[in-house]
Amino acid sequence: MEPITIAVIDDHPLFREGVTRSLLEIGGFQIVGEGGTGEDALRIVQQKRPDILLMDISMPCGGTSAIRPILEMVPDQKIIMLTVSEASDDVTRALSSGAKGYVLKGVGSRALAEAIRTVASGESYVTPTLSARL
Amino acid sequence: LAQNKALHERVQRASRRAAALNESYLRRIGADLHDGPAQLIALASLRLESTALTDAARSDDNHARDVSAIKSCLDEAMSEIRSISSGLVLPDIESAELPEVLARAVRAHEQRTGSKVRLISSPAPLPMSSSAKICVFRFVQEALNNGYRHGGGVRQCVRHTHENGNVVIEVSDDGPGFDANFVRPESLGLAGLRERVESLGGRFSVKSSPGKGTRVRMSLAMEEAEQA
Amino acid sequence: LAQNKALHERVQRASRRAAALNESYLRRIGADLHDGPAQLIALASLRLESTALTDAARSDDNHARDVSAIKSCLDEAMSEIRSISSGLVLPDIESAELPEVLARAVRAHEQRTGSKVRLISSPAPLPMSSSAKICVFRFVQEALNNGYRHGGGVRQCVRHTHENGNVVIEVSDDGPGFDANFVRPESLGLAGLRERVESLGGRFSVKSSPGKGTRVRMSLAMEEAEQA
Ligand SMILES: Nc1ncnc2c1ncn2[C@@H]1O[C@H](COP(=O)(O)OP(=O)(O)OP(=O)(O)O)[C@@H](O)[C@H]1O
Ligand SMILES: Nc1ncnc2c1ncn2[C@@H]1O[C@H](COP(=O)(O)OP(=O)(O)OP(=O)(O)O)[C@@H](O)[C@H]1O
Ligand SMILES: [K+]
Ligand SMILES: [Mg+2]
Ligand SMILES: [Mg+2]
Ligand SMILES: [Mg+2]
Repeated sequence: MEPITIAVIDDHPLFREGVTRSLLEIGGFQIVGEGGTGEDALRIVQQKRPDILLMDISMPCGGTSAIRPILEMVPDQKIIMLTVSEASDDVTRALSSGAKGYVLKGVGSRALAEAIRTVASGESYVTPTLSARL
Repeated sequence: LAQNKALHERVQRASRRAAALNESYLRRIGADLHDGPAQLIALASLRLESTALTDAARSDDNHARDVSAIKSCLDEAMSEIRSISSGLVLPDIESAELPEVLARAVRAHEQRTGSKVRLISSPAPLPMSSSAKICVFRFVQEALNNGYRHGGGVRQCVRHTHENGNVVIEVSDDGPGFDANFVRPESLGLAGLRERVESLGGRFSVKSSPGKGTRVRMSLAMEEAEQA
Repeated sequence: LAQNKALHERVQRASRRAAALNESYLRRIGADLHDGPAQLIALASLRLESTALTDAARSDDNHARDVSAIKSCLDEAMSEIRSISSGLVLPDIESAELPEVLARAVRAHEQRTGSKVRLISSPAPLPMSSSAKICVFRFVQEALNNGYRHGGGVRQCVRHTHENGNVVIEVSDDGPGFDANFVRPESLGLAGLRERVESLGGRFSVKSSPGKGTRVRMSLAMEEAEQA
C-alpha cells in the first residue's frame, strides 16, 4: 500500500519532531515537509501536495486563518488541526473554514495515526471529547 | 470642586491602567503555560506509545533511550511549571524584616540564574507593612531579572539606604543600558513596577542610557512604608 | 484642601487594595499550578521508572496497565493546565459587541461545566471600550462560576438590560444563597469583581440571603462603558 504523505506544521520544533518520529515508527506514513508558520504551510502544500496537512493553531501567521488561503490554492487539501486549544470558537472556526480533522494535543501516537488514516480515507475526525460537545 | 473632579478622574485612569496591566500579565502567564509545559506534556503523551515502549520485539537500547527522552520532557515541564509558579508565589514575608526580604529576593535570583549579585543592605529601619515588603520584593525580583536578561548580568547590585526619611532601594548593573524612549509597548516589567510603587505613594525612576548601564530606583517615605 | 487630601488618601487606599487583590490572585494561580499539574507530572515521572516499564522481564499485561496509568496522569495534568490557562487568557473580544461577549462567557462556562445557563440579552447598546468588555466578561465568568460551585448551578441565568442610560448585567441562580457577612477572608472572587467594576466608575451589588438564591449585578453608565 502507498504510504500516506504528510506535512507537519508546528512552531514547536520538539513537538514536531516527536510527531514525525512517532508516525515513522508506526509505519505507513511518509513525511514530505515540515514548517513552523502558516506561510510554511502554504508553500509546502503548493510544492509537495501532501495527502494530509497536520497543522497547529497557535503559531505565527497561522492556525485557523491559514486554512482558507490553502484551500483556495488546493481545494481538496485535507487538513487536520493538532492543537492545545479546546475552545469551541477555535473548533468551530477550523471546521467551518474547511479543516477535516481536529485533534487535541495530548493524543497518543496510535490515536493520532488512526485520526490521520480516517481523514485520509475521506471521513472527518474530531477528538471524541470535543465532538460530544458540538 | 473642579480640582476635586480632576483628581478623581486621574485616580480612575490610574486604576484602569493597573487593571489593564494585570490583565496583560495574566495573559502572558497563560501564554507561557501554553508554550512551555503544555507542549512538553503533549510530547510526552505522544511518545508514551512509541513502538520501542510498546512493541515486545523492541531492542533494549531503543527502549531505554525512549524512556529517558520522555522522562526528560516531563522533567522540563516540571521545572517550567515550578519557575512560573515560583514567580507568582511570594515567599512568606509577613514576619521578615526588610534586609531579610532583600536577601531572599537576591538569593532566589542567584539560584535561578546561577549568577552573582552584590547586596548592600542597611539595618531594618522600622517595621514595614506587608504590602510595602511585597512591593520591594517584586521590585528587586523584576529589576534583577531585567539586569540579567537585558543587561547581561554585568556587576549586578542591590543597594538599600535611608535618605531624608525615605527607604531607598536601587538595583543596578553595568550592562549595555538602553534608551527609555524605545521600549516595546508589550513590555510590562518596568510599567508594572512604577504602578506598584506609586500606588503606595512612593517614587520610581529609571536611569539608563546606551553604554552606561542601568539603575532602577524606588523610594518610600518611612511613614508610608510603615502604614502602606 | 483638607477634603482634597482625604480624597487623595481614599484613592491610594483603593489602589493598594487592588494591588493586594492582584497579588493574592497571582499567588493562588501559583499554588494551583503547584498543587495540580506539578504533582501529576511528578507522579507520571515516577511511574515511568517503575519496574514494569524498565524491567525487560515484565509481563505485557502489567506493562500496558502502567502505560495507561501514566497516560491518564498526563491527560489530567494537561486538562488542569488548559483550565488554569483558559481562566487567564481572554478570548479575543476587541471586535466583539456586548451580546457576543456575553454569549462567549456563557458558552465557555457551559462547556467547562457541562451545565446549562439561560441568557437573556438585549441588542448591543453602543460600541463599548475593550476594558468595559473585559470587565463584563470577567464579571459573568466569576459570577457563573460561583453560582455553579456554591449555588449548585440551580437555574442559572445571565440577563442584560438597559436602564436609564445604564448597561446592566445580572447573574442569578436559585441556589441556597448565602450571608454576605460571613464570607471567608481568602475569598477573592466577589471582592475582585467589585474592584474591577468600580474602577471603571460602575456599580456593583450582591443580593443574597440564605434560602433565597443569589443575584449579582453590575451597571455601567453608557458613556463610561463607551470610554472606559
Ligand atoms: N537592566 C537593563 N539593561 C538593559 N536594558 C534594559 C534593562 N532593563 C530594561 N531594559 C530595557 O527596557 C525594556 C523594558 O523592560 P521591561 O522590564 O519593562 O520589559 P521586558 O523585560 O522586555 O519584558 P517583561 O514584560 O517580561 O518585563 C526591555 O525590553 C529592555 O530593552
Ligand atoms: N451564587 C452563590 N451561591 C451561594 N453562595 C455564594 C454564591 N456566590 C458566592 N457565594 C458565597 O460567597 C463566598 C465568596 O465568594 P467569592 O467568589 O468572593 O469567593 P469564593 O468563590 O469562595 O473563592 P474564589 O476566590 O475562588 O472566588 C463564597 O465562598 C460562597 O460562600
Ligand atoms: K496550539
Ligand atoms: Mg504552537
Ligand atoms: Mg522585564
Ligand atoms: Mg468565587
